[in-house]
Amino acid sequence: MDMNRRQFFKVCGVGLGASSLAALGMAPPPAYAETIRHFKLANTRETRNTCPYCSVGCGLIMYSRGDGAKNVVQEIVHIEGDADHPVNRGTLCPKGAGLLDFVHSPNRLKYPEVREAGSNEWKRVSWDEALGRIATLMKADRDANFVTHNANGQTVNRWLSTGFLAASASSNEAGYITHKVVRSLGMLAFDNQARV
Amino acid sequence: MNNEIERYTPAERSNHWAVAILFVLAGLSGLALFHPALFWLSGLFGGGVWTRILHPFLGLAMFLLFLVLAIRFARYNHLNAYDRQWLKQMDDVVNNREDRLPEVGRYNAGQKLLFWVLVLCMLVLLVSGIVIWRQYFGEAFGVGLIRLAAVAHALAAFVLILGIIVHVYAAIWIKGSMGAMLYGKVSRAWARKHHAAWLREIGRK
Amino acid sequence: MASQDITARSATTTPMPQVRQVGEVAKLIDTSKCIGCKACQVACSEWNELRAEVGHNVGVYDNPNDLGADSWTLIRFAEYENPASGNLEWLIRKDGCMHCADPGCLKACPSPGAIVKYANGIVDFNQDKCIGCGYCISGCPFDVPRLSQKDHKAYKCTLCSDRVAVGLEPACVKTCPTGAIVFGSKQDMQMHAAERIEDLKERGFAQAGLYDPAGVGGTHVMYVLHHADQPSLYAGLPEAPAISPLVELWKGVTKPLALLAMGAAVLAGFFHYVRVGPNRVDEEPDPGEPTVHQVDPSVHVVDPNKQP
Amino acid sequence: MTNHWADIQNADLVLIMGGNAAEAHPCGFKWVTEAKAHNKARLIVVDPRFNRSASVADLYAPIRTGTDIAFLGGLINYLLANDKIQHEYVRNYTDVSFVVKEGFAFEDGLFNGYDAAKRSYPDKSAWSYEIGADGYAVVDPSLSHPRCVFNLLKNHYSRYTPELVSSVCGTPQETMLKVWEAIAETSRPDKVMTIMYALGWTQHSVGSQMIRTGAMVQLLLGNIGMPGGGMNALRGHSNIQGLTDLGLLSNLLPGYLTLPGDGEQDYAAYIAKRTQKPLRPGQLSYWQNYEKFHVSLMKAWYGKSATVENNWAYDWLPKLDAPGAGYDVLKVFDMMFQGQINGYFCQGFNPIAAFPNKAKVGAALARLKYLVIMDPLATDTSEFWRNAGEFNDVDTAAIQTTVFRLPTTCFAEEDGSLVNSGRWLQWHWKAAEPPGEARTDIAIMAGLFHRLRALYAKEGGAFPEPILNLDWPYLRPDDPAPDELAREFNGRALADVSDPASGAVLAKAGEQLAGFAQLRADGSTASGCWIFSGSWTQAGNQMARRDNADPYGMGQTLGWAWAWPANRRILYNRASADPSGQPWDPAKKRLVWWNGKAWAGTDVPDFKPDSAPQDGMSPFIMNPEGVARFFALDKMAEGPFPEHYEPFETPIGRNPLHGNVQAVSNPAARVFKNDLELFGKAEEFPFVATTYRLTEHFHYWTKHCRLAAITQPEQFVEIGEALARERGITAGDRVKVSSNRGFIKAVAVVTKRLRPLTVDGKTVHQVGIPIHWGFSGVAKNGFITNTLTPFVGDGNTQTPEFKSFLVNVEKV
Repeated sequence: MDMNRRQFFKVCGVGLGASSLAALGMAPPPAYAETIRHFKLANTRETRNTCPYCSVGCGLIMYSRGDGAKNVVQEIVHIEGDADHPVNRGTLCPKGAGLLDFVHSPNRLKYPEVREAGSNEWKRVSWDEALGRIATLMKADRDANFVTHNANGQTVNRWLSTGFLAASASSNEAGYITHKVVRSLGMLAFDNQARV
Repeated sequence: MNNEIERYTPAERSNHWAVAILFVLAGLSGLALFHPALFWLSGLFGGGVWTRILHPFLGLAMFLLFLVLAIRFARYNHLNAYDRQWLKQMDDVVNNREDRLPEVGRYNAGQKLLFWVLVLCMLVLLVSGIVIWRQYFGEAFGVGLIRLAAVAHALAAFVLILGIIVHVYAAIWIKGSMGAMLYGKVSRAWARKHHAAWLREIGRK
Repeated sequence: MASQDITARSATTTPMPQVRQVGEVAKLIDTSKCIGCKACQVACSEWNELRAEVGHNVGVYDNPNDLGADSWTLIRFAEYENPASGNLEWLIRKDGCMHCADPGCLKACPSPGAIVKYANGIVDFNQDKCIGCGYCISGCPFDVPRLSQKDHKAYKCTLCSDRVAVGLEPACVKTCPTGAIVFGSKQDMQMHAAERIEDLKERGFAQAGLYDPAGVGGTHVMYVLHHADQPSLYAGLPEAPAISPLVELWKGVTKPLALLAMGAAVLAGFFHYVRVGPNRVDEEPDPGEPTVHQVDPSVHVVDPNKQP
Repeated sequence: MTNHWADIQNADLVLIMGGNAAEAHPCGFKWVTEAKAHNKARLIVVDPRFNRSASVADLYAPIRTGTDIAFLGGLINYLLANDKIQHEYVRNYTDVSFVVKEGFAFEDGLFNGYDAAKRSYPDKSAWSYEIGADGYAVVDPSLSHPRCVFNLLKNHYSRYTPELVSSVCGTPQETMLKVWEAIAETSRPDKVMTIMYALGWTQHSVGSQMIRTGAMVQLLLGNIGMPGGGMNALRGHSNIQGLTDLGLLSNLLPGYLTLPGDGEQDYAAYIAKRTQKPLRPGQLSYWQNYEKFHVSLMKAWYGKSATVENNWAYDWLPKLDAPGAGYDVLKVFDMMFQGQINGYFCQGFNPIAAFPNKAKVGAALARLKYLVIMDPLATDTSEFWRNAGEFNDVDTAAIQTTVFRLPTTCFAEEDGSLVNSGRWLQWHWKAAEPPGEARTDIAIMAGLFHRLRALYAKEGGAFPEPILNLDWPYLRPDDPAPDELAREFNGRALADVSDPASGAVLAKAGEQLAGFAQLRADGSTASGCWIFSGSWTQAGNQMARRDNADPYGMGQTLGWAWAWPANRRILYNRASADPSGQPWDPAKKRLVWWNGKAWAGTDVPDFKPDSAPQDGMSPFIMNPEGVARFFALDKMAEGPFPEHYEPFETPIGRNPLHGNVQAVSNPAARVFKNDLELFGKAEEFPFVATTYRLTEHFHYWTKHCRLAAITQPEQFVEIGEALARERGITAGDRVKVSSNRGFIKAVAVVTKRLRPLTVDGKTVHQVGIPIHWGFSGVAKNGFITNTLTPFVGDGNTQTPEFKSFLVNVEKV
């Protein structure tokens, strides 16, 4: 494959021409595709909430996919601060900014489970079975250990052998009904996170 | 008596052309990244990403084969006093007045110089290429060194390409050279004209 | 998205639209208000849907330990004993892309359109066009872009160009609990910084100042520093950042010159051929040689006109 | 908080001590940076560690953990000695002029009446005011009476000299004086300091008294009731304020009403004890309304079954035998450890990680018959029986506890209200369905209750009356709606409620009440939590209000959500005005004032709205004396004036204030015999340790969240450079930290921010130990930090001493 003069001229000419034209800015015009990513919250549904972590009580806006139509399962896709909120004014701390990963944590519990005495595993049970068994255990313990009168014969009506540790982030409504139920049972070993 | 002399063995020729092909591929892929005006060359390699992926491997392969080639030819490429005289008469060289030049051995001084330039460029390209090869060595070097290597790589490539342009042109210009590398043989007349000392030397053997 | 005109584009030699007068934006990071809470880090990752690996603690608060393809911003902590006041200072800086007016990454990038600069000052990477060479990393005076090991594409802070495009502030700005990160027009941010600097001076930081380095044409992410005379105290913030001269050499005027040189070499050969012509071996038989003559095949092929 | 988050912007000086607001409450801390930026405020941080709050402070002072009473006691001494008090405020609004009973004494570290065997003060009768012939407390406005509170106070703290305080706290004297000097400046009526504290004060064996000392400083400076002032407890959890307000504690009922003790068999006496008559003429003594709140509560709980005949179901309330807090968690876990507890419920709580001495807590749980976990997340406690190697080395097969784990919704999946630290009740809305079969806590409690009620109805059993008669009017009995419950705790009229003066009907039967002023003791109203009354009125859900208008520019936003009590944003705000009813600083600190006819202002007045200044009613209307107390009467377990006691694990082994061995540490703390033996000594455990949380994590929840795990992936401890050198430790090494109760291993963060202090002539190193890791989660697994902490609590709150104990540190 030897090159003859004509071929040689051709190769040189095309190469040189192309490169110099290109260098002078005559390259074929590139298509400028839209580079900005789409704004991901367009058409999501906004719900107001309060951060469940510390007691600053920052306002949140939760954005969920779906418009609430019957055939859509809403899923929260983004959470950010509520700019109208007079305390946090839209800001969130690192925990609050990462709330999405709390909502979608792989370690969220999904089903009632029981670990039987001595067992090394969880067994999934139905709500009915779980609540039924717990109620039976509670009643047995209450009936056996309820104290109506103390040694001095004073009316005391207390149940000390079962205790209840209430939450720190559950709502007032949950707390209120918890208190109502727990006290009606006569429980005194009742506490919450305020203590620690 | 056979009028033809073997100048390159089949192995040498294969080696040379393998390096040449890899040079073209590495060169084109490198040029695609060298200047925006040549980015279209990346299309030859399946796009920018493939160009980025292939280029270092092409370069590495080129280097390894070149290394073999260089080892084969290194002993013919020692410069001597005749070579210096040859270089001084560059004007005679370019104007085809070979009769005025000192007698040339297997390679003339220009070829020898080119050989060493190629060796140097290849080494620089290899070392600097590894330094800027992000996919495998991204964490290994500091940014200062990487920047230096990028410049060195571009510079060495530039020099190499210039050298090869000269080399290719010389092959076109000096009739008979192309055949030497294609078929391995040259005529005695060709040898006497361009490499008289070499002809005498093989005659003695 | 008028405010998102592209005014510079990597590996592109033609001019970009320049006619519309788009105001520049800037993010101002006030290190004197920053408590290093990392909300910006988390908000950035949450918004951009990034989840870095859960790493290790290497003996410092900085986690992850470095910027990454999936960690676009990072709080860096430095403990400094001020020799003048005798006080310990915990200097905390949010690291990330500075969105330079003269972006080194864009200069270094060989892939057309993989890096763009918008008229509002945002420098953004387009991973579709990124070829993964990592030149942007070498080009950056602040050591910001990172290549992903997953897809070998370069990533960095986008200044939330998707949020800014619809009139929102970047995610880190929105979340910052103490107002250490603020966002607005570059001019407003400079004015805000001036107020902050005055306050800092009044609190005894005589060298307080704004970090908006001229070496890169100014930045669209600026810092208020208590010690503006010593930016390197803040976990190695460059004192006088500029695109490295090596990068300028590599990506500057030398490139077209080199192209021209190569073209010139080819031309030189061409004209030499035209003027001097090929170097041919004489056809006379070798004196004292056998009479059988074999034509030099190369000559035979190259110049058929000379054939008898 | 007496004040609220956004109000911090009005401060001239912010003191963060016993807390680390920047770390634990960054979005609230914003208002500190706002005060600095826009009010030229200064920030002072006093803390064992140079922490994130200190990083933006104008002045930082190191202190040995557990010695804050000494620091603040010294400050009180400094203020009194240098006459840096807000005289008019102190004289008019506090008890300085009150004369204390004869017999009150303080000697050798103990107040009078101490019983060493009981480790308490059983007889506190002398800790009270001298009562005059007119039935009122005796006062001496000239402050010359030797037993007037002012002189007792002065005398008590005269021992807290700068030299002594510096030697106890390890704070360099020069730095300490700079801090005191800056604080003293706010004694000017137009200068206000706020104190922000949190568990850094609470979690000591003398935590309550530390807080009291802080409050006393604020009273001397005239900073309580002021905008930008107050004592601001930064509550830890999103609704711990609300759950405390709702009385979910052993000894409480909703709205800080209290359970009767065994001795209170008589309902009338129970009420009488809680409705104290004013101790000075013209005072309001608001608790005189106690019975209205109590009866309304019993009507909310027992409906028609609570009648005047059965004393509003008085006997259906359990009575407390244990003194003080009763069955607090330390007590209950000690009982559990002794095998006296059979069943236990953990609703959104992780005690094995959250309580001290994990070994004891784990052993206690293993003695339960059944344990019920309700949580959105897989807590460590729910798996206390799982062997997790050295993190939880237990014999699973030997643990006979049946554990039920019930999945609950998280905040995003339910409607409801939370109370923030500023006492704002804020409503939130559900955004998605919970995962799997998770249910709300409300549905779980209702489901349990119904099964129990059905069992009692069918089989009978012990004392079934309160269970069978509990009022349950909800539309869906198995899943009461949050708004039904919210309406119930607000309260409604059961019969027409009318104004006793005019006879006008205020609320018709069945209507929601407008506020607790409408509650009645005759059974005509029901309200589940009187202080929340006003949160869901006839006008609707006040907690859901979203008007953030701030007409006075002081951040009060009265139209946003709803604050208890009565939508009041700053407690004791009457004290922001001088005795004549005008703001102390009319230019910048206007909160409430007397407009000639009534109290008005930027906030809801915390006062009788029509009581003119000349009537002489004092601002602290909840107290029978009408004024704030320096002298705590018999309300505190350790005595009326805070005194410095060493942590139970003290690095110096003595109390530099007095030689009495009984008074080294809090003589009235909550401590159990078997735990006393587990306290370590400085010879074996030479370093002072303190535990805390980090801004990147929330307790033991966020180790389940990837984004949080990324920002702080692995357990570490912080040690100073000097200690690291001494022990051959470099940053990133693994170290073993051990106390007398166990050990943890973690990565060492070596820092300049923890420096050795000179205490009592000795060099004391402090070690910082964050708490967030455990044996499950997305973050790297680690040890439970509370393996190390001592099982001892404050004498009043029973809060464990997580903040100060002794450890040893070795390189692994």
